Amino acid sequence: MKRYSAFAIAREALRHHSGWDRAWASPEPKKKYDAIIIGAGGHGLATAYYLGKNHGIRNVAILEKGWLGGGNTGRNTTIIRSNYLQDPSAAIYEKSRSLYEDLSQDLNYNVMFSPRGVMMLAQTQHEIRGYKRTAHANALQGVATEFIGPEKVKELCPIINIDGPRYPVLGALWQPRGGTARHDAVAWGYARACSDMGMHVIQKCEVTGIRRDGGKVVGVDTTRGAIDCDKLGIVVAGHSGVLADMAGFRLPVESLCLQALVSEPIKPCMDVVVMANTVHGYMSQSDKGEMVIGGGTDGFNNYTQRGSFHHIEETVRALIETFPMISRLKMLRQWGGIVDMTGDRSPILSKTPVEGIFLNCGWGTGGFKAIPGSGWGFAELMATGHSALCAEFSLDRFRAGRFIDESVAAGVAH
Amino acid sequence: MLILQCPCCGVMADETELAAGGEAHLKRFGPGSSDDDFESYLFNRVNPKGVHFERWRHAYGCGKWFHAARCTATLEVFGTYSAQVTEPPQEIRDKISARRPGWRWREFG
Amino acid sequence: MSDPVSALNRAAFTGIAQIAETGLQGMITLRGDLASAVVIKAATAAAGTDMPARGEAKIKGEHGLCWMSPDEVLVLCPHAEVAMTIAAMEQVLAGEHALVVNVSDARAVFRVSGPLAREVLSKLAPVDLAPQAFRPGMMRRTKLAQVPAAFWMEDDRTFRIVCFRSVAQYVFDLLKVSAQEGSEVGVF
Amino acid sequence: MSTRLTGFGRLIDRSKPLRFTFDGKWMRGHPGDTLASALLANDQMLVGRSFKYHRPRGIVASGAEEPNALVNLGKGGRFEPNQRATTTELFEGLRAESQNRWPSLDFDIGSVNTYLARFLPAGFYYKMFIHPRPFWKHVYEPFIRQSAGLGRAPKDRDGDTYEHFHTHADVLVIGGGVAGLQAAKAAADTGARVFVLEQTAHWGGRAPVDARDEDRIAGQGAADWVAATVAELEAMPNVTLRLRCMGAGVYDHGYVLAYERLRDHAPDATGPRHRLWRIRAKQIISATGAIERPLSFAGNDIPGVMLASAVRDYVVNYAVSPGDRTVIATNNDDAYLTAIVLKKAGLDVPRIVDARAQGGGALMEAAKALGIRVDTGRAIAKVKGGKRVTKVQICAQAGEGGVLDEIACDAVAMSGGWSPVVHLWSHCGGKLFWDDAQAMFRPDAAHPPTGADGQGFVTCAGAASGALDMAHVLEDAHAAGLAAGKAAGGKAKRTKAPETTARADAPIEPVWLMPQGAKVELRTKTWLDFQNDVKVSDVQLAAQEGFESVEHAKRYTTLGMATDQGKLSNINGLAILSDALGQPIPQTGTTTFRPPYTPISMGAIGGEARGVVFQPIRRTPIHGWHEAHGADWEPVGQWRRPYAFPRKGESVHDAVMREVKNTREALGLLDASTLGKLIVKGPDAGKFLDMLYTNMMSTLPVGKCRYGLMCTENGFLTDDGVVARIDEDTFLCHTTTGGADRIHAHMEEWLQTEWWDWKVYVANVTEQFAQVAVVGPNARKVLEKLGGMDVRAEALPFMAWADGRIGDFDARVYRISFSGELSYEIAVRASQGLAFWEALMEAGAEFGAMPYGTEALHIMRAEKGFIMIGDETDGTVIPQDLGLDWAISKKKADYIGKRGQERAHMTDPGRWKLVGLETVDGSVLPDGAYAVGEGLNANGQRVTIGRVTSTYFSPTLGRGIAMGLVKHGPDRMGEVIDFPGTDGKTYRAKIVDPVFHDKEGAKQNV
Repeated sequence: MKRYSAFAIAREALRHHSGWDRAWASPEPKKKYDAIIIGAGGHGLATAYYLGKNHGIRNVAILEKGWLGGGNTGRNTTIIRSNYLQDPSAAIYEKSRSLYEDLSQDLNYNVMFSPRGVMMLAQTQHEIRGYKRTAHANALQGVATEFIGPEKVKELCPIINIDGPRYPVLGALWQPRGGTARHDAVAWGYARACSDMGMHVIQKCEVTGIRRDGGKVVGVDTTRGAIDCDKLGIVVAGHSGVLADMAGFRLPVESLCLQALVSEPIKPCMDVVVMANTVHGYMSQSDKGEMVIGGGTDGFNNYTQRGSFHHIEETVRALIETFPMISRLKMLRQWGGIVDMTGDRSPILSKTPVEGIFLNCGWGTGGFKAIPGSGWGFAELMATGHSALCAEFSLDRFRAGRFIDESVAAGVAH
Repeated sequence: MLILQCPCCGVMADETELAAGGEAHLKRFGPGSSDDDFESYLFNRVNPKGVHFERWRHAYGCGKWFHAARCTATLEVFGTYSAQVTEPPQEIRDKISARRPGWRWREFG
Repeated sequence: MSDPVSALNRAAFTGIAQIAETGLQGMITLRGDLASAVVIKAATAAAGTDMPARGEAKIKGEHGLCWMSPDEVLVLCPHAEVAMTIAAMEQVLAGEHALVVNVSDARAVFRVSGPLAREVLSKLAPVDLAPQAFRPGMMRRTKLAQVPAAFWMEDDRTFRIVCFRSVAQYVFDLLKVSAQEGSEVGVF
Repeated sequence: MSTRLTGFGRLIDRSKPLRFTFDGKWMRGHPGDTLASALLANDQMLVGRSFKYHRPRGIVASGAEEPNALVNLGKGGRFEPNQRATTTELFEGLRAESQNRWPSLDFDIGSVNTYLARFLPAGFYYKMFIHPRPFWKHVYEPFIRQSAGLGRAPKDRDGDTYEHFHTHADVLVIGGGVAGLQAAKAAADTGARVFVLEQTAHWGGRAPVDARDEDRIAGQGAADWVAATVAELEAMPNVTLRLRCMGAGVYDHGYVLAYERLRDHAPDATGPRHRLWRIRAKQIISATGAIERPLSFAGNDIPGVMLASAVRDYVVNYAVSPGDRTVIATNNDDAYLTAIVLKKAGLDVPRIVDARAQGGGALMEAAKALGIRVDTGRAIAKVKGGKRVTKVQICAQAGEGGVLDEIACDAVAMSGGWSPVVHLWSHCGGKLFWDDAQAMFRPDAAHPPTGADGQGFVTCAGAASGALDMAHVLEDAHAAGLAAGKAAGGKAKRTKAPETTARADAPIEPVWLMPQGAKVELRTKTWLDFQNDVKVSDVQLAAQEGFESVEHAKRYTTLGMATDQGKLSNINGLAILSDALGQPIPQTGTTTFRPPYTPISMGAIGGEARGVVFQPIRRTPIHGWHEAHGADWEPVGQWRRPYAFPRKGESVHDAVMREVKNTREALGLLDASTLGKLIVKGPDAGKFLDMLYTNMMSTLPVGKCRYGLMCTENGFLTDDGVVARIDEDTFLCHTTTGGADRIHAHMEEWLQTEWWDWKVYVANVTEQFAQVAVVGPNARKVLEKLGGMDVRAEALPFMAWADGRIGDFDARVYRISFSGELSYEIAVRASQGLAFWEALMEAGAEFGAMPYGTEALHIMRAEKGFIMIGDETDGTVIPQDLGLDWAISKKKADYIGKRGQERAHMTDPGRWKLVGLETVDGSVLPDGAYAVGEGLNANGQRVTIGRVTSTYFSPTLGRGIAMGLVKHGPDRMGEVIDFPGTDGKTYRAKIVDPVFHDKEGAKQNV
């Protein structure tokens, strides 16, 4: 496969770029694979990538019912941070964040990871206490964060109204190495790398059934025929319940619609990512210049990828209060994605009641930032049967009441 | 933006007047119940892509809870009904069978 | 004895409609089986009006009955008569499973009047307030912008709005914004 | 050049001049002009720079589809970037400024990109800037960010106001053209309640411009018919018409957002600037017309190349000629109208280039008759020019672009056919089908978006549904209106569509590339997306690299992702992609249409919710007094509670210390009105509370109080408070401030959905009462001075309550204490709350009465080791963790949370438990600090064994005190553990009993 570089571009420019090959192949499914991953989103592709890279398992197919990266990978607000409170979360999100640091070089694909810094505003005494608690936890978890005062907030993000009449900014939890990346590029980069390892990324191939022999998985039925496998990874954010139903078990998961929107592009005015949880809204500026805004989640089960507008209203009015200048910007586009929410709002990375089937789901509203770490840990779990990164996220924690609840510190889930 | 008729006060309620309450017809398991039963009562959900039975509260209205039968794939509403029942009433079932031929019924409670 | 004061002490504003806090109104929550003869007797005797059907408000001056939910009516009476009225109601209800409680001071009441009153409210409530859809005699519990509220019409151009006392200032400010000069809509 | 003509101009009022500026230069226009038409009238064709290559950009269109003419508008609190000149009505003093150029529009440094274009193909940034790692964030990205973006960021606070409006319609017609008006008429005749929305300031849509001389609607000319029909509709009581109101989005269950621009054309008028309509419609008719497509030929992005329909609009509507010599390029008959109009306006049309071998129908003959030369089977090989078209080269459409002829001109009018505006149809899931004959995607009536009843609720009418000539438009619209009216419950009337004249047009011939076999040198100069600089070669590259899904190709090339959302580029790009993949267009499919149709202001979305009404602030009856006495506020939910009452020159911290000392030594008053108060009444009330609370409430004697804990079904502690038994079947439950509404809802939920046969009623009386905590050694003295009921210990012992009078006030007095001091919590009617507070302050003056805030409250409860919901609890803590086993009934078979607390993890002896913490040096432990154990966990993180839940400086003890949860804590009294701070220091603290002050509780029980 042709390596990407400025020189390659210059060389191709001379012949009108006629020499570029496909970023990923488009093969016909084989009869059998060592492992099948259902879902060619970021998490599924990353899992396949690390199965090959870290564990030498390359006879792998990634099945995608639509087009790769077309689910939540291509619909999120691209925020990357690891300033989580609970140890298991901090571990996997920080692993993920650190992998993002080198991902472009590792994949030879510019995923545009930009550690521009993420701040979570504290606008009540309760939030101050919560974020100070998180800062203390992060220090012991090896996550670099600090609690900063309002002046520093203003200095890092001049467009914030820190003495807003209703909720003055009292400080913030600041993670300088958090940031954003180009969401599509993450999926495309992994897909290209998987394809390069000889793995099969098979798009427009919907799984219609899961075949078991007694308590063990033996393969899947798809719209492109039956395919056998020894191991099966289900990585289908939003549709996990549907797949689990095929495999014959229920999940502690509900599928809800999460919304986001972007403004028209403007010249750079905001170099950091800001999350304001008291008023429920977060915002960053993309390289194109659009203000990227995350909205709320509907309270009811929904598979339509169409959300309810009042959540957009609530988010926008909150952000106008925090960033008065956006009042005269315009909303260019809004969209929704289906996220799966678990009983404790933390993900599930786990073996399942069916031998050979592994489950990666429940990332709720926070999946994008976790892609490399999730892939790394989940691949380890699938390959070896154990992963320290995944251990605490097992399916049986609900029965034991062993929650990983991120909402406790300052009511911030993800 | 859903609009549901509250069976308690008859109002066609805007989604902003309602509060969603999750899956309906869950059977409560208390002390003495098995780990399995208690886990599925608290956490495991049908979460279907299709016909769904759910709880709503007319929060900015009469304050009453009620049930709705709704398709999560199209948002079609088959009907709303009393919260004081342990499974969907017959007329709701009939409506669903008519609108979704071949719909696979499950046990309730 | 210090005089009781309402939340905004009868504040008023005039824009495309007239807004006024109307001062203290006696309000008694009655919860019970609304089909029970005893409950009906207690309610109608206290208010001097008929029992309201679902979604109705039967108002006579400072007296009235508002249908709140299948097991709740709101009894209106002059603020000074609340204690007396409650005592009378409890007598009638003796032995009946019912709840009678004074909520007069937990509420604030506004009047929005004028030909554009329907428009002022339509800016805040997700309710069809066209004349053919909402008329005097009807009762609606809903939300005004971000807080719960209930209202009925005294006549075709006058609303009575009830909200919680703690948000009286918010609701008054909302109504002022909605009635600001130059914001006529012209649909009703 | 482009100029103002003497003839035409149906929309402008020549009698009145208007002055405006563009890039600081004064220009003139007329009322009725758009900014775009006025700019053209002043020969300002160059209006901006493209996104990527900073190429010169001119006005292409005349409406919402315009991709290029975006300006910074206004100044200060009225400044707004990215305003579309074609939809901006001109007003006196308007200030516009071009965007995305530096230092000037004419000379833009960024335009070097255009020379690097071949090095910057689609997706180039995914392939480069990879090494060295730090360069992306610090070198490449900042450069890219600077050159990207369009308008300037606003700086000032918005000077305007906005509002929402809710309304309900039987039939909502979106689009006020001929189709919309006819559909509205038909629907209104059924008696339905009809709304008609038109995004521009004029009714009639394209008809007044595009109607042919011979066209007659019901015997009238198009413009007359429009005027007459509007008048008719205005006269109908069941019809509402709105101009400048755009259907922005269609959502589920018939919910529509409409965006009304009330003051954009008259910024100085009073009233809101925008109004966002939230409409619930039973039926929606999308009569949104169609948008003309550009043709793809080399140099089609050079200023002066415009849509043929737009050229027509500027001449007929605004009396503006885009150019003196205009070459027409087309693949259908409509462009001939433009030629004819230009000719009539006395302008030169040197050539009509028709890609169709056979050329057009009747219109072609008409054009020829006017002496215009028509070349059929021909194409534009290339447009020459820099900031303005100078000439075009002609070639055979069938060939590869060999130049046959060259024509000097200063404008090119192109028409590639029409695309129905199906956005609103598609927002909620309406499907499309490809119509080969008309070369367009049309709404598939068999698969409409469906509503709550599962039936379709949107219909497209007229051009929006693919009907292009007048006769079809009217029939289609009439049928749509009738059907919608009926579906919405109207009465069917036997009405007919008005008569109109038939046409003899030649069919369109799809042309996706000009010439058909254009070589790569041409394709790299052939634009699809003018704003985002996406060229034919870019889409072909995407296909070549495997970005075969239309969504991939869109995201890889950014085609259609500009502020016009691909209104001009999507279909052309789709066709190029399909061709590159060797598959028919329908197989490629379209991208998803997302709201809004065109961008809408954030201000409008936020509506009235700004400033004082951004969010409700809940006020207690005593709120005003606190404000007047300098309270330092703390938001608690939507309430604001005084955190402390600092005096002049006193720091908040000092004020808190003073308040604690004064309360412990003399008399403190706390406004406790925000505490939740719930009445629970009925024969089953006791049984119900026994399920709700962990402890036994049914045994509470009348007249007594008991502290209780509430858990969630998961076992976690969720609220606490004092319960008072009022009579045999009535209880009053106090909740936390945040808990009032939550716990009320919690109670109703269980009563309505689980135990609906239990006889219990609940009422929330929180706001009926003002509640004041009278606390401190002098508490009884002040009450006795006010006189009234007997408040002596004998009459009113600790944990009892009584009704009576205090001074002039009816009061209910609770002997409860959250501070450990002698304390009375007194509830009076809210309407007398302020008077009562003032009476206490006055009478208490001699006893040292002072108000205290929430922080003093917190410190005093911590000194006593009382837990605080939200501090000691965080949603994962069970009462057993907090040593509250005494408040958990062992006798009860069940309570909410009991089963959850039996789960393995909840009974784990290793759970962290509540203890007191004392720093060895008396300092204050940092908030939220964790205690560390030995070594690292499996993920290399420090092992933790506990954490601080509350920490304060105690003025009473003169040292730092804290509470925390520690592994095996209660068994480790006296042990010293380490709390690493974020300041680099390690804090050492001794594990002690959590009750620091008055362990025996002597002070509160006097």
